[in-house]
Amino acid sequence: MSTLHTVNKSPFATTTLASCLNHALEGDAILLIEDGVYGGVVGTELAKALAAAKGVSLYVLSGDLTARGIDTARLVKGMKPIDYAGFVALATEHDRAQAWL
Amino acid sequence: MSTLHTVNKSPFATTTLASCLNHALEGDAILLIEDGVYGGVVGTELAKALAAAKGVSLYVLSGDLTARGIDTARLVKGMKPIDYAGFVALATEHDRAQAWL
Amino acid sequence: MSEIKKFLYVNRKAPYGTIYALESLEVVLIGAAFDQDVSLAFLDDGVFQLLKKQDTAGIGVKNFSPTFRALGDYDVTKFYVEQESLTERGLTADDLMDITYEDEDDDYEEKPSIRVVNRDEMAAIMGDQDVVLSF
Amino acid sequence: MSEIKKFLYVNRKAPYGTIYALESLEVVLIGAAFDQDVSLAFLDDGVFQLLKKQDTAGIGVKNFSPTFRALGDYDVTKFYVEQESLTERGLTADDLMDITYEDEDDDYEEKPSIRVVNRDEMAAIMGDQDVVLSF
Amino acid sequence: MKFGIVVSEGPYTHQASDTAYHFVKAALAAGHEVPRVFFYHDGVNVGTRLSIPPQDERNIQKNWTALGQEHGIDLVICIAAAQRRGLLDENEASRQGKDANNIAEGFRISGLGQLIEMGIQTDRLMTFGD
Amino acid sequence: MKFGIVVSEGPYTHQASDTAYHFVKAALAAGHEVPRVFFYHDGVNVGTRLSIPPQDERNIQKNWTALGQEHGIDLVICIAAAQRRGLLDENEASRQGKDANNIAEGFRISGLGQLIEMGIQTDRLMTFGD
Repeated sequence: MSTLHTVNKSPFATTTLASCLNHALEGDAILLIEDGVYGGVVGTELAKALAAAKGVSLYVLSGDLTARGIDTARLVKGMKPIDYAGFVALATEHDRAQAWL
Repeated sequence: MSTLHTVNKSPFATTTLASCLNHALEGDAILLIEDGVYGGVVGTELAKALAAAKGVSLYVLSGDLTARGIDTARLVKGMKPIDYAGFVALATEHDRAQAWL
Repeated sequence: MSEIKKFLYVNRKAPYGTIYALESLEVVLIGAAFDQDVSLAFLDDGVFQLLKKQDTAGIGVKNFSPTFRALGDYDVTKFYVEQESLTERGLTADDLMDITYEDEDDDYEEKPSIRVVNRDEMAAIMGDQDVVLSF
Repeated sequence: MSEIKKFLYVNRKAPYGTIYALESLEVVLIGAAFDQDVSLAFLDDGVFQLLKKQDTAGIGVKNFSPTFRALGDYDVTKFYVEQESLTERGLTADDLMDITYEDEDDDYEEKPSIRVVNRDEMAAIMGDQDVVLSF
Repeated sequence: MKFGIVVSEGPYTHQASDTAYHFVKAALAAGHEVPRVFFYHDGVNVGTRLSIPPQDERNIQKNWTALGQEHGIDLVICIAAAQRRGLLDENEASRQGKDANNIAEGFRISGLGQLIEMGIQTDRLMTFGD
Repeated sequence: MKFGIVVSEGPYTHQASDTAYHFVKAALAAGHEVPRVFFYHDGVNVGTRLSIPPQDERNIQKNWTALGQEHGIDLVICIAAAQRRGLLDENEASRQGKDANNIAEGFRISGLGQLIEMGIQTDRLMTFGD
């Protein structure tokens, strides 16, 4: 039993990603989409919190990342870019999806 | 020359009030409206930042405060509740209005 | 449709500034007719929805907070409120409305619907659902 | 209307997730025809609007970032970008597009439109306007 | 003093159009002028006549129409924002080959220049949005 | 696997309706079923046929209509949310005494029960909103 969490807001503008991180359980996955992808960039205070999320898999939607001009080389370590097909696959692999709006 | 800043978002959900506080100048006024009024409640981390805003007058729109069930007795020290007429007066007393959206 | 699923309504937004809280409540009311296992989660700014003494006359918007108190009659009796969210906002459980239901399995005794839980408990509740509706 | 006012467009939101950045740019383009003293402020998530190499093909949304580079032709030449906002987001000025204008008062020399300022300077710029449009 | 007003979020969805309405009423009551209100972004949706709010709720469109007519306020809906969002007047509908229009009485559709002009011609520009 | 989809923000204003569209296309391409998409909050505005996006932009309504027709997806607009926001079909318009309607082809207006039913009858509920 595990959850796919989606976060679509910039972590610099809202506290949404922080709240998601506070509630993700071991075995869960967090997928950053839309403006949420900015949270995946290295070198920020937030990146440290992401790195500290133990047992949670981190993903980012590549189309949203590329749209915003962010190279995958800048992603925090362990964060995996996926496409929409990968998003669908993640949704099937977890028992439920929770959108952090 | 001074500015009336309006903040309409909860400071617990967004970084808007923090950014406003970072850019308000001495002689300016900050008016909390809509969901922004939650920022006026004592006993939070944020209340300390508000108390530290030197030379900036703090106001809150009373209709929005009452709507949300917050008693004026809970406001941080120095924050003044005003009605819509007071809002209009503030807008005339300052040289410009800047909405922090 | 005999299957019973666990439905969680996640409320993370303040009332009145935006419509999410009101339109979430409208789903809960309709959803109550479907005999599913319903829970409501209030965390982050969602805890503001349950504050006592909301009075919207001054802003010309409908006060929908009394509707929460009626939910017990629709067998919606599990309101999970996160302690940490209250504390961060300078609030305590005493600031929340009294919301109760009559427990038909216990001689219709009146019981509180609001259950204050800590963050880990909230995370566990979220992780034990079939359907999560986010508002 | 011979009076010239100082107009500041404040951009605090990221592009694509919401429409504010695009619709702000549309106002700037129309506003350029009015011969006012125009400045653009990019702070908080607004700095993301100016990132290089935006490529929206994968999300089916129009990439409007090249339009910023055309603003010099409309005499919109003052792009104030806040250093602290960049730093907090793990960015530097090198991550921003090259946006230039030809200075007609200086033999049409090509000059950078982007001026990175610190937070205090940004606050002072905001406090020196006649009209502030927020997006 | 002359106030210019920008409303940039949708009715019911966001409180902005309510706050702006109360501000304008208070400004007029204090003897100020409000020559124009400019509806931008989702604010254009304030101007649809097809809205049917619940009986026990305020009618945001009708409130604005009445206030505008009583005080001669120019209620302008941005054409670019309106087209994207499906808010049309009769002229636009016919020009674009659409079989219906939905603009409410008292509102008119015009360009973004009306926003800039409002900024130039008023003493204070107030923005209500999200 | 059966996916139920909730779209809860307006087209163009927010990326949610785009992301949901790409997700649904990918799910169908992978052999999954998407029996219904439920449009709630400002998401109901996806279903207006009066929208006129710029020539060089995607047409969100037409994309959904085409996808729905190609794959037999039930595109449901919430009636309560739609009434507030001025989104009507012919029946509703006539019942409410409105002189126009604006719903697009391929969408239908129905109650919130359709959302709950979708949650019960699908394997995964995905929400795209703000």
